[in-house]
Amino acid sequence: MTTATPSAPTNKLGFTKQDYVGSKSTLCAGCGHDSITAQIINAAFESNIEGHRVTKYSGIGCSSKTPAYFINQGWGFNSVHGRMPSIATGASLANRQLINIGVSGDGDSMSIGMGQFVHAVRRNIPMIYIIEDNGVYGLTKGQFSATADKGSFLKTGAKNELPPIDPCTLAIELGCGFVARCFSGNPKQMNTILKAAFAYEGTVVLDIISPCVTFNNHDASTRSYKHVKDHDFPLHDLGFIQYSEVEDVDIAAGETEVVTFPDGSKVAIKAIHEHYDPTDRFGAMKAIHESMEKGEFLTGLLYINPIQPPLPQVLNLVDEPLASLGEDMLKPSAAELDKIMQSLM
Amino acid sequence: MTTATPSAPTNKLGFTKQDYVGSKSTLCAGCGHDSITAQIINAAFESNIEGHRVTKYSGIGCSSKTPAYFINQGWGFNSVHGRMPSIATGASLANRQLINIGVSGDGDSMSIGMGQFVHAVRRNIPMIYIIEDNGVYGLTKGQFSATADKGSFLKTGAKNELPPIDPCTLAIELGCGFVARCFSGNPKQMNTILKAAFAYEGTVVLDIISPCVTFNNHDASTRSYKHVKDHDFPLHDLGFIQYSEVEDVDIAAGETEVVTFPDGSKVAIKAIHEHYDPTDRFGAMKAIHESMEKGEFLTGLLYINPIQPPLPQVLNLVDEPLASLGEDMLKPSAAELDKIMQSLM
Amino acid sequence: MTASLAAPSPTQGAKTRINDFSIQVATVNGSGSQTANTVLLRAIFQMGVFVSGKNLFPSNIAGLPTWFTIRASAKGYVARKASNEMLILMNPETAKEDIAKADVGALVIYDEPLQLDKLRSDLAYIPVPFQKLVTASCPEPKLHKLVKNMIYVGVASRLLGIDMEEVKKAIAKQLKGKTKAIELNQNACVAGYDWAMENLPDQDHVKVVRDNKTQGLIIVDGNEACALGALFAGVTVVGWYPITPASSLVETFIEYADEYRKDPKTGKSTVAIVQMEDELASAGVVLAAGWAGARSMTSTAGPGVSLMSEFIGLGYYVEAPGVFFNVARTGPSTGLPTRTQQSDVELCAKCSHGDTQHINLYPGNMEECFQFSYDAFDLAERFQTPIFVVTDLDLGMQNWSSKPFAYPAKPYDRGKVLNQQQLAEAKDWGRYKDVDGDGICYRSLPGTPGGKGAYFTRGSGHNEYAQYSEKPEDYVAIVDRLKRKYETAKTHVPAPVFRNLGSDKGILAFGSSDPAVIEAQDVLAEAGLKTDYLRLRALPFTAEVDAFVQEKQVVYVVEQNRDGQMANLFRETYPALATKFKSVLHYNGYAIDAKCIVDQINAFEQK
Amino acid sequence: MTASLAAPSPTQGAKTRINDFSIQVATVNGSGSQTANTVLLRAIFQMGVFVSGKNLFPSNIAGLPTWFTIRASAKGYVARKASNEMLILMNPETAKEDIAKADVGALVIYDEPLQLDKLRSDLAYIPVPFQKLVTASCPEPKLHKLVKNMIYVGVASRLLGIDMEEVKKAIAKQLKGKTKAIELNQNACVAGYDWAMENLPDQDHVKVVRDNKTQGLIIVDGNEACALGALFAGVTVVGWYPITPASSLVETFIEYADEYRKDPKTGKSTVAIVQMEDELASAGVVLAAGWAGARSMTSTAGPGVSLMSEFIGLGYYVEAPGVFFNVARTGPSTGLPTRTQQSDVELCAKCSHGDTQHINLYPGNMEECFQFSYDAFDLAERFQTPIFVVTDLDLGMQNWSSKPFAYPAKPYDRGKVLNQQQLAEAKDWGRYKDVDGDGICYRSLPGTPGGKGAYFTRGSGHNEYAQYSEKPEDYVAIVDRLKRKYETAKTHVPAPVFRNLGSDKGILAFGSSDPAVIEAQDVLAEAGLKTDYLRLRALPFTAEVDAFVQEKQVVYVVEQNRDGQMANLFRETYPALATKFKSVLHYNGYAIDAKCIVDQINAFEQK
Ligand SMILES: Cc1ncc(C[n+]2csc(CCOP(=O)(O)OP(=O)(O)O)c2C)c(N)n1
Ligand SMILES: Cc1ncc(C[n+]2csc(CCOP(=O)(O)OP(=O)(O)O)c2C)c(N)n1
Ligand code: SF4
Ligand code: SF4
Ligand SMILES: [Mg+2]
Ligand SMILES: [Mg+2]
Repeated sequence: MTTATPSAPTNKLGFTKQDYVGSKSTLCAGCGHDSITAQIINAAFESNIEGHRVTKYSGIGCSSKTPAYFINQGWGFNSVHGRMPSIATGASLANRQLINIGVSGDGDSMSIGMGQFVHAVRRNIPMIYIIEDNGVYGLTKGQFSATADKGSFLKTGAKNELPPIDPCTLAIELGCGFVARCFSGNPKQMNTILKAAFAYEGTVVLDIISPCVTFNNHDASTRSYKHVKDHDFPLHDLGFIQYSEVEDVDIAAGETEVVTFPDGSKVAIKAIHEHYDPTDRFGAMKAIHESMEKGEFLTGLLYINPIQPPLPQVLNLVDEPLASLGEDMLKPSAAELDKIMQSLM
Repeated sequence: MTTATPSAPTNKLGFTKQDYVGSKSTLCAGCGHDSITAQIINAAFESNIEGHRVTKYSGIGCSSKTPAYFINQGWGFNSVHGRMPSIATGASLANRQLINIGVSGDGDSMSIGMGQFVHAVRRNIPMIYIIEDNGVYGLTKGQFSATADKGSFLKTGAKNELPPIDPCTLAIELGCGFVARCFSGNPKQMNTILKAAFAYEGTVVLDIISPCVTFNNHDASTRSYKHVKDHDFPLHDLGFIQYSEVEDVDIAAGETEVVTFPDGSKVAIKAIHEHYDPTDRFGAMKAIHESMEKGEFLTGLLYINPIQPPLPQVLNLVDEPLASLGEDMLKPSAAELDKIMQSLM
Repeated sequence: MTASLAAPSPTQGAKTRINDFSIQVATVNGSGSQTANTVLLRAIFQMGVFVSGKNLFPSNIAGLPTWFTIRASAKGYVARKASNEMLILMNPETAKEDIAKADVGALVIYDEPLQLDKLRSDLAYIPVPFQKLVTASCPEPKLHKLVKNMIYVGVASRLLGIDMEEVKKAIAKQLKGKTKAIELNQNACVAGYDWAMENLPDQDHVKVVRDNKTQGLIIVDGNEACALGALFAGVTVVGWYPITPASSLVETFIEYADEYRKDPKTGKSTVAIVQMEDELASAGVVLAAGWAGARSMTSTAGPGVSLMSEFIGLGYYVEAPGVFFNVARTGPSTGLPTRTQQSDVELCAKCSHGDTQHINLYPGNMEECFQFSYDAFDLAERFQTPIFVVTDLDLGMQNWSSKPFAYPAKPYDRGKVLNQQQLAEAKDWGRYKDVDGDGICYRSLPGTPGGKGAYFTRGSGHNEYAQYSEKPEDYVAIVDRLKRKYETAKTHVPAPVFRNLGSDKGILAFGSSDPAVIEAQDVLAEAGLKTDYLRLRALPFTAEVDAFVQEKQVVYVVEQNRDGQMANLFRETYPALATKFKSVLHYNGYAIDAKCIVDQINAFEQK
Repeated sequence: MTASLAAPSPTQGAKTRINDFSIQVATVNGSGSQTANTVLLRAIFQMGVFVSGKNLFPSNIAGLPTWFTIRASAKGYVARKASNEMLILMNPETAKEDIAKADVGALVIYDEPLQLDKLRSDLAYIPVPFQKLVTASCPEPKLHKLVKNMIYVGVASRLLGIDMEEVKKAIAKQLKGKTKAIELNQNACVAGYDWAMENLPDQDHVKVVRDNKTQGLIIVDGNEACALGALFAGVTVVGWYPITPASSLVETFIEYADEYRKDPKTGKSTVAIVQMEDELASAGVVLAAGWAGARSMTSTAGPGVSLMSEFIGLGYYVEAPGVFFNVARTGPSTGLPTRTQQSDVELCAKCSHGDTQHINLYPGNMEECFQFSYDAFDLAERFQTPIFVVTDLDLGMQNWSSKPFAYPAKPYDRGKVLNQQQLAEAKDWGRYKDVDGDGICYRSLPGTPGGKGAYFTRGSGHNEYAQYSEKPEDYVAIVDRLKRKYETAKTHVPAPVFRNLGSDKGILAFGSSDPAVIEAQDVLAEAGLKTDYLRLRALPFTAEVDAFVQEKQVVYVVEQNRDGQMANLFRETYPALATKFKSVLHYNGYAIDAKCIVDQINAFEQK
């Protein structure tokens, strides 16, 4: 069952953490997405997830490559750009015993994939829907995505003049029952929330701020951006400096921490306060929006209210996976065909 | 200029109301969409709109046919299903002097067209975006749309188990600066709001509850639906009874009126209270959601806050229509080509 | 009134057309005339006469002109016939034009106030006081509009000599169980019949005479037949989006699933049916469900296929099964959504960017709609690829008589799927390894326990072990194998069927063109031109197709599109024979008729 | 160290390859090697030698293997060459494999610690102590990684005999204006050069000798050339969505527009560029902007074209202009996004459901990328239809030398647009009336004052007056006219170009295959097989194409896809000649090379 050293700690299923890893990442060194991968591995291990029941879906993007980097015992489906939700829908209906993890990017989900995002949430597909949110299109070399902050700059100097779409408030508006935001540099919080997500039945929307060290400076303050620009060595065309991983932070409830990346960019991360009520829908929306206007990312479990049953339940499907039903369960009898033919005569 | 009788009243431009009509409607008699068409004609006439500057865009559906039924002096583009917003985007950029009216259905905009709806709002395309909202797909014979109320029934007896998407709260969440809801049976309110919409610069999202007399019973109360079903003559396959138009109502501020359609279905329409503050974003969202949970449709100007400039302004386009710029403005000189070639040597 | 029938008619003295005529009914849609027309059709059918119906309806819901054509044919010809012997004109808006287009000598039943009898002198007019009759026969004024149509059924039945008992039975059949409706409609019908009996002389232009041709046959449309095929094939996941003329395929399936796809023990459903937000999402559901081991399908039309293009290419390249019904309509773009065409041939054959080739099934009648729909799920799982079942509006939405469907006893072919034990025993398994040399690899299903068989599916470059690869040799190995797989399909898809009259001149057609071709063959043969007819039933072309095109001197490729799309596929597949293929085309949105085929073949022959 | 060069090498004594060799550099992407490689290429170019570069990069951002090939050719052959005379191996991950694939006798420059010299004895090894050199030459440790690559430029320059001044100039050119970067890179380069001078003996395997072939030429990639074409064509609305390899087309356009498309008076922009949410939305923007009178465009690749399919059909049927660049990559599905292919031929020719035919332009070099992009806007407005300009990753993203572009003096052709006055004077104007008999109708633009010319555009059935119609005759009239319009295009699209050596054997190719075909022609001719070569530049086929395929005995259709897609179009267009077309294919994702063409043609000839 386990290929690691016999002394490695195992979980209740007898698996070591090594049993939850995937192939080697091909992302840039220091990419926030890799930190998320690490926490998915940890949370799955700690939550005693049966690897073979895990299915991993994604669209296209750097983020969408990551399902190859965790839980090799599960099946993966890296599909087409923006259509991960429909892939998750089809597979989760075919086999309701699967544990569905969807990984997408802000471009993948908030631009081309907006329609599918909205409708997956509406249908309450049983899945953890992770948006690895860096405000840019990493894989196509750094164009703005729809979550880019208004007024933020690209490396090329281009300025984003459009307001961002927030996946979290949007999900709450759409009636999602589990909405959280994390920061890839805060593994502790991510771990807790991922474990909660594994325990949840319907759609979990998890927006994880995950800086693209190569293309997005993602500055809260223009000053700091200028600083970088003025003081840094101008890079080669495609060249960049291999950043070491951002140092992990652990932000106490209610506190704000300004995290600086090696390239000098800064993001303000605020953990929700202990008194924050994640069951108050409009209170949550207001707090998140207001926080965002201050240039902060409110993180934590933002909203929870599991009112809507997940889709397989709404459809009143049999308990066995549809995929494994035999011909006896599926094919009506000759007599039944006869009856139908009679009715058409 | 006017083809009507010389005695017909004219507006400031010298046009009669007849100058704002279109071709004959081919919708079902009594369709709510026709009442909207009538009010667009009235509001354009009363707002002294120059017909030749009007462009009308739509997707596919009964609702999307209606641009053929008003303002014949304007150009129309009945495009493909769910893609009206991108058509409006392209044309409004090509010629920023156009007055853009987009007409769509709840299926056209909230299902297949969700992505384009969201992004048109985000970009603040200068247009009146009308959703003729009947909760069903009229043109394809009555399947549920994404705005169908949870628990509502189709004629076939099928029940909708999914929660509705509300175009209004969604638009507010997305930062739309002018969001209103009307009811096709309340022409007075519709007229006022349409005139305000003509005066607005960015995207106006106008959700107009517009009952489909043929396919949607759209009951607030199950009892009333049952009543119809039990007491009514079972109709032929495709047959239905030609309903006369729903009687017009005029609902005073803060009041709720239950409107009954000829087929017995009922909809509760509530006009917003005089003290309602349409500039309070989260208050508005809360009020609308709460109202909806009570089975009411809150109507009126729900939210207004024109903070974001419309797209042509964001792009800092020249004032003249791009479409009419001459070669002199567009083609760089031979010397400039030479300079570019030098830089590539 | 009797005057009109007595009026000089050029057909007087002509031979009575017994069980061999067409009736065209012009009404307004949404007026319930579809029911009346179906009753009339069914009554003729019950008289034992071959009959077919074509509904020519507009792309709106109510208030626009609609025509319904009923063709009775003792010889069993069921194609559209361009000429009509009887007209029933209920729509004031089109009546004049309808009269103008009428064939000389036609009987014209019309609503009296329309006063059409002055328009032409070479028609036989039968004005009917519908309003008077309807008022007398129906107590509820709000139902007059609907019931009015039943009156013409009564009048026509009397004129044609249809037994009133058959008409009443047909009404009861049509309105299954709705007692009050049945009674009201039957009353109206009788009122028309009685009025005609009293007020009209007999006519000898067209007649129905009882026959025994339809004993044991069913009446069904192609969408229902396909839905039944899918039902018996055990489809378990359906992702769909409404579009004319494909919606009723899934909608009919939903009705049957309600009855036949509930677990008897728990009452729970053994099929997941989800109306998706669009066709892209439907395609995603189908492919992912197929990937996860379900039998999955969707149903759409041209615009939907265009939208699914990207996903279809994914399905082809990652090798995910799924059944895609394309009930084709008149393109391009929205085109004529309520008219028929076969103009997605090349699209479905090669849908998506890059090099792609798809298995297509082309049923040509109701039994095949049923059987091929059944087979499509086997093929999808066997070949691990998207399968297109291509019908069209004519097959899908029109009424066709058919032999009852044979029970598909053949057990499901679930294809090359390794279970837990097989995976445990497999040596060096690779998802994309061609172990058997047929281009088809062994797959595993998500959720299989045992710790073996998990793999990563991707639309990007991959090697035999499903690992990411950009190596040229890995890429070429995969796409060459896919080509081999397509070769293998030649021995698995339905072979063509033949109707050979003994000739070296071939006709090649597919799908809904079949009845028109058969009739055309007979007409040509009567005039001395014998032909052999191959009805193509699938892509890729099988050995039988090879042999036919090799041996014929000329092959007339009959199809319902402008560009000769199937002929194109033949020209590129058989370059050495390319000059043999002559296109016989029909693409105005109406169902193809025999005459247009005969005329075009004659024109070629005279060259 | 000197030892390795002295090692027995099978090429010793062989003739020195002067200005005729390939160098392959293996690095890791994101390491700045692209800059180093371009400097090396540019330095050779500045030495007056024809040179071309191919970057073989992975579909990720950083950390994966990348190869860059530089070919110098005195004869001007710029196609990829399968064999390399010099290797520069910087990537430990691929070094062993690179050595295994190396051509006998190749010079191998590598990072000393890799210890590759034990692997094969038939190569000439040049280990370089990069780490030592980099530490000595660059004070900032965090820049070592980048600067390391410049060192191999220095070493190679010394070995090849490239003038160091040219290298320094090339660095300055590449890093325009970034003083500190220029200095650092030049220092590193010199360090490599000096080290080689001191430590390596001279070699006589490959040499660069100053020539004068590149005087006055530019270096550019196809995406930039297309962007410039669009700039000069006066594009006013751009709706786009990023996708490899098409993104840089619009991104380069944005840079130029920043400078050249601001109203000098107001500083405001004369072009609207919007990054849309996806390709469907981009297509909508393009068509609507074209409809409203703008010159509009987008740039995409295969997956984007698939997604745009529905909209392309709308554009065809409603007759809205728009320019669609397809910078093709290796399909199907996501395929190999950073590799080249010509596999969207049939898709672009007939994109969308229903009967559709599109004008396609196939530029084959940088000047044509510029000129055809310019012309595409004229064609779009003249023919009121979507125009595809099809290039590929090889043309679009690789470095090509070219003559400077000629100024496109020809004034814009804005097509048949009626202004206010013309509309006032027009008698019985109908949007879809074929007044001139060429299939092209007169249109009016939204916003035109005067109360005339407004019409309703719809993707559903319409008549000549743009009114809704489901009438069969109206439908047929429109689609037949569209076919006529496509015929008209034959005299408007670019004619093919020829390179005839005087033969009845034809080669037919298009786009990026051009250099490989030219080289293949020469190789074949040297071996005694003369060929005539037609380079196709557009669909539909023009009269010159007709004549060529008529007169040749055989036509080798060279293309970069698996299924011979262009050959298919020829077989269906010229059924009488179908057997003439023989497919010469290359589809592994690498740019096509002459050898594969020569080999396949020889194989056919020997049959
Ligand atoms: C249909 C289609 N259009 C465009 C692309 C090109 N593309 C690849 S990834 C990507 C954006 C990815 O951005 P995001 O989802 O934010 O992922 P990230 O790389 O930032 O993690 C795009 C546009 C594509 N693969 N498919
Ligand atoms: C791509 C595509 N898919 C499906 C259809 C079929 N279709 C036509 S109208 C329509 C729904 C219209 O619903 P809605 O927008 O609510 O308009 P309504 O008829 O209710 O006014 C659909 C699905 C289509 N025309 N195109
Ligand atoms: S480009 Fe950005 S998002 Fe992509 S792998 Fe590199 S750091 Fe991560
Ligand atoms: S079907 Fe419904 S939405 Fe369509 S025209 Fe009729 S009433 Fe209106
Ligand atoms: Mg991103
Ligand atoms: Mg609707």
